[in-house]
Amino acid sequence: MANIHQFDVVVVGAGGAGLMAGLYASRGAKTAVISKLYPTRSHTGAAQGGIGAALGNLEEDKPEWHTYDTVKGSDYLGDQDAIEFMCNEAIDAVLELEHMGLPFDRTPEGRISQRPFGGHTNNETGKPVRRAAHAADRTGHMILQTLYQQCLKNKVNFFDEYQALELLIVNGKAAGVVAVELATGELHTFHAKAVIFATGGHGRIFEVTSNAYAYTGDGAAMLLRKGLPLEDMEFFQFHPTGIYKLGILITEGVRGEGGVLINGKGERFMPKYAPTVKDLASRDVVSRAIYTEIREGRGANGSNYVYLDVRPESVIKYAALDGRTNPDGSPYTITGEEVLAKLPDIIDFCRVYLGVDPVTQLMPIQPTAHYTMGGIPTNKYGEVVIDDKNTVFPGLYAAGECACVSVHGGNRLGTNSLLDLVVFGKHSGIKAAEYANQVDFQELPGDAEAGARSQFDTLRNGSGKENAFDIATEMKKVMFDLVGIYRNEKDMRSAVEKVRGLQERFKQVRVTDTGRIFNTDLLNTWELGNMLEVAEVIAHCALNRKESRGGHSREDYPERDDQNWLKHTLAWKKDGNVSIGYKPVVITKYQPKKRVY
Amino acid sequence: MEVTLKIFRYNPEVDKKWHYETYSIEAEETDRILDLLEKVKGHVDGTLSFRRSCAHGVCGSDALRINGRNYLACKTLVRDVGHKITVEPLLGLKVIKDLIVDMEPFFNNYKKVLPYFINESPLPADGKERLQSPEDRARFDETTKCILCAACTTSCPSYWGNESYLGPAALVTAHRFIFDSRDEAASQRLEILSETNGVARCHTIFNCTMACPRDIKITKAIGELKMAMVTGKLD
Amino acid sequence: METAKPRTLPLSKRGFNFEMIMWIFTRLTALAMYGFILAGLIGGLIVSAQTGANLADILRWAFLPNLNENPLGAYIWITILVKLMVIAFVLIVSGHGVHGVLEILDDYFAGVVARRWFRNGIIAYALVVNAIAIYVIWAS
Amino acid sequence: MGLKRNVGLAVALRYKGKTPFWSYILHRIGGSALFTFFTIYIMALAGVDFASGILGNWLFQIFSLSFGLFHIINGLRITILDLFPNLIRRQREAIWLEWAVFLPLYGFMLFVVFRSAVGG
Ligand SMILES: Cc1cc2nc3c(=O)[nH]c(=O)nc-3n(C[C@H](O)[C@H](O)[C@H](O)COP(=O)(O)OP(=O)(O)OC[C@H]3O[C@@H](n4cnc5c(N)ncnc54)[C@H](O)[C@@H]3O)c2cc1C
Ligand code: HEM
Ligand code: SF4
Ligand code: F3S
Ligand code: FES
Repeated sequence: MANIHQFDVVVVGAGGAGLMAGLYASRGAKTAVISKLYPTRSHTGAAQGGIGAALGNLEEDKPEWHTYDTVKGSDYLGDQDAIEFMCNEAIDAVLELEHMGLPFDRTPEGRISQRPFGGHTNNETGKPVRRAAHAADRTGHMILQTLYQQCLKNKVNFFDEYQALELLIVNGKAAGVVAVELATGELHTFHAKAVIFATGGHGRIFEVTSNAYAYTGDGAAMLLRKGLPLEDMEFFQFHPTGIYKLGILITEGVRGEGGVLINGKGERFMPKYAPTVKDLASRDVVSRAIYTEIREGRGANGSNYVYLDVRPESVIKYAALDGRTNPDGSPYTITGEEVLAKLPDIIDFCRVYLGVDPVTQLMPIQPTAHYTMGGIPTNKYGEVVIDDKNTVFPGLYAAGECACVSVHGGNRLGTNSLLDLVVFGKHSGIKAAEYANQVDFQELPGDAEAGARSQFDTLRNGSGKENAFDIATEMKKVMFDLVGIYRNEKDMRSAVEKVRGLQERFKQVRVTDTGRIFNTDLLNTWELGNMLEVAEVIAHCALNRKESRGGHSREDYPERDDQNWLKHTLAWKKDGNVSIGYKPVVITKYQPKKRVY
Repeated sequence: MEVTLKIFRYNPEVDKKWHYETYSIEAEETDRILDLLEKVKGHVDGTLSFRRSCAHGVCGSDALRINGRNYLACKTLVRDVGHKITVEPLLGLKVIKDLIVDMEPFFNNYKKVLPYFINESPLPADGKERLQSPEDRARFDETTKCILCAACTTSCPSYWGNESYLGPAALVTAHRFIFDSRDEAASQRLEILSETNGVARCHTIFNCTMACPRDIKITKAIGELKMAMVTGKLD
Repeated sequence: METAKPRTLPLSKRGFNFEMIMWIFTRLTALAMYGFILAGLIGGLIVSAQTGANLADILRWAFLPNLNENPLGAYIWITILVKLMVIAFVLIVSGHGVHGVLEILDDYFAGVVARRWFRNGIIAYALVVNAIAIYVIWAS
Repeated sequence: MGLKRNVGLAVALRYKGKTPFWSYILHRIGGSALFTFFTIYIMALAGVDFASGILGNWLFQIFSLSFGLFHIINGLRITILDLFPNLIRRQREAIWLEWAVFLPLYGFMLFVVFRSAVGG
């Protein structure tokens, strides 16, 4: 076929991680970035609250504190060497973004402004620290735009609206990817020496989610199909504050600015669960607290939601109770206009989707599926590693939400994902270019596109007895209800079974659109296949881990069990079954201890 | 409750001309138009094609003409537009299939205004951030909100009349950089904008401002650009 | 921190080309025409005070002065002044209007060649019309 | 590739932007009308009979003067908003004000033209 492109490095995905990788790789090697969405439509653009770095612009802060908070936040499952690496790089990473023109909010001195975020503390006092560098409540949008703009400036080659379908492996080395050009339906082979995956997460497998339609786990599934493992897939983050029913995210920044959670009885309940940092405890803790309130009958209107309150009078009242002060020591206050100025998008979401004005009314919220902690195992240079000895798979890299370095362990702290993208995106780009300059192209097989074509053919030739939309709806419900915030043996067994059943039914699906041009029917169905595969792995790994840690909390094993489970899960798909292995956690300075906020 | 959804359909591989298809579906007042499109695609006709991703108005994928005016389908609820809903692709760009239009001309115009931060001066000696006062930062805050959805450009009669006009979205991006006190290429950008296809083609029609789902006061931003060219003042 | 110094670009660096000159010219001539209309009205009022004309006539003189029927033709300096004013008015109106037409054409025709010809044509037209107008007005 | 659809005036006018799009169209027509009027007027001055004929036609007068009047008033709004972009946030009020000025003047103008057309 004619559509063969040759590049030293191919980056799949153009979100924060992909663009950063593309930018750095293209400085050293001929690079292409392919993305199924226009780059500016990647999900990084949805990130609201901020990017974490111990700049110390408003109060004392140090990378060591950031490291410790992240380790603690991860419930000691994060690899401490990687975490330390990331937190040390954080300061330069944020400054680099500023130098690229990112319009951060400013302090009166003209420096980058920072706000408190869940789980980020001053290690000496235990009080929340201002660490999240932000640009209003659209920090991710600004990062995405800025990186895309810098890529344009540096003339990075983009293939927009090309969806990768299959990773090519030749002689045990990555050799490129096959992608479909959405506008024509034609397959293209990208022949490369190094491939970087930056395809984002898979939060769309859950019913209530803050994630984009595009979050279907393509990257993870593509690797799984090639017999490569995924790491820590049982760890999925539920964000405490999603808009009721819709799941649209209300950033933690709202609580950072002083917002509090209120149950159906009008009581503030977080002090019960996290006496020191209260509403700014880490996300798993707050999500569970909300669920506990709901279960014990204190949901709003007897239903399954609670309220988030950022009305200025409440903020001032509770800030006074908490003894919160401004940097100069005066009591913390806020006005309606300030709320509007600091959280414009949040206010807009509430007005549009709920008809509620947060400056004068309460926001109904419920935990929402949010972030994929697990993913493609990599080391801190973004190189994909495939076993318990961290053996590197030559030529293959991953960064961003699809990767598991692992810096987030059992639970990611807010603001650490954007940081992860920038730091590991950069290093994977550098490494990939370095590698590509040392090796030769692998020879491609005669028909490189055969695999991708046959995947499509299967979807086109099903019996048509089943409807993909129904299968998707059911999967989302099963995953949210049975493998959600609270988990137990019985539910998860039934989830594994049900997902298997859905996979069987999926074989009966037939795509109705037979055309080539923009066949979104075909691609959405293909994505559903990915989601089912990822969902199965998640359910399996979750069932397998018999303890509670971070985002994974089991009613039947409510305690963390460092004796048996202080280890990463690796999961392979072999002959249609999920097989599980383990990998030790890297512990350097911080010995596991009980996690209290 | 039932709504009638009239959707513009065009399949390039079969049709010579476009047509409309009408569907009646169950919906709630608080459903997004995007939800309705998903329902039609999921249950009635899988071939219906449209773009979407974030589903809450921040990615800019699904700008469409709904009841005769540009909106984001995911940020428009049934209660905003009533029970008889017509959905059509954006005007002024070629239709590739159904509701999907060719975005290339739009992004090409965007790329013409040097849409990236330019400052070749040495960094501050301490290696830290370039300082910027909160006031200087606020000066261009509004135009940083753009998500490149194209709702503005495809509602602009001047753009309909002539697609070589850069269009409001590109001008918004130019504004974002020209009024950033840290950027150094304002003059190059103004020269680009002052050409015949630049701001001169804007006749203050306001369609763009009304269409912008991010509430950017686009006409005002363009007005500021014009005055900057005349007076040279950038603050 | 101190807010950064006001940033002002020199004339050569702000993209102040034909297009933008004509843009501001259009606005300024618009204001100038208002000035002339006011001047015309006031002039008309003065005339009416001397000739006892009615409102309709005032407006006619103000907007469609017929120089041959100038009721104050006796004062030569007034005739010259009125002529000069009318010439200035005509020049401004033709500048404004002629460029306006070019603007409309530019809106719908984007070809480089087409635009060049329109521009040339419009300039030629303006020269001819203005020449005729000045001659007629002066000679009348 | 793709289907090209030209956006003609009919489609454009059906765009429900809730904006002063009509003002823009009327302004265009008004500008063109004034331009035509101006051209013919100069020709008439130069003694072209046929031009004076058109100029004397009251239908032509009504046409060009009514659109012209709109152009003049709308032009003032545009000029002010253009020179002070900060005022653009008041643009809705500007439109109301504009019509409030235009309609009485327009009525008065019709009165004058009719009177001179009928009564000489
Ligand atoms: C609502 C919300 C708020 C958040 N707020 C914060 C915050 O305040 N702070 C923080 O640190 N983190 C936050 N996060 C998390 C963070 O934004 C994401 O984890 C991060 O942006 C992921 O970036 P990425 O580059 O890995 O993926 P993305 O930006 O999603 O990019 C994925 C890219 O891969 C492409 N792609 C996917 N599949 C394919 C395929 N098959 N072929 C080709 N291309 C493909 C897509 O087109 C896209 O370009 C938030 C997340 C959400 C959802
Ligand atoms: C006081 C009187 C007038 C005022 C205030 C005025 C104002 C304006 C303004 C502000 C514009 C710019 C519109 C834009 O760019 O969107 C304009 C355009 C125009 N004017 Fe005038 N004008 C006046 C008189 C005239 C006269 C007498 C003529 C005819 C000779 C004329 C012909 C035009 C034309 C043809 C255009 C271009 C139309 C367009 O771009 O839509 N104007 N006018
Ligand atoms: S300015 Fe507004 S309407 Fe235009 S592209 Fe940007 S967000 Fe969309
Ligand atoms: S609609 Fe078009 S003409 Fe100008 S004000 Fe907006 S760009
Ligand atoms: S789907 Fe992202 S803006 Fe509508």
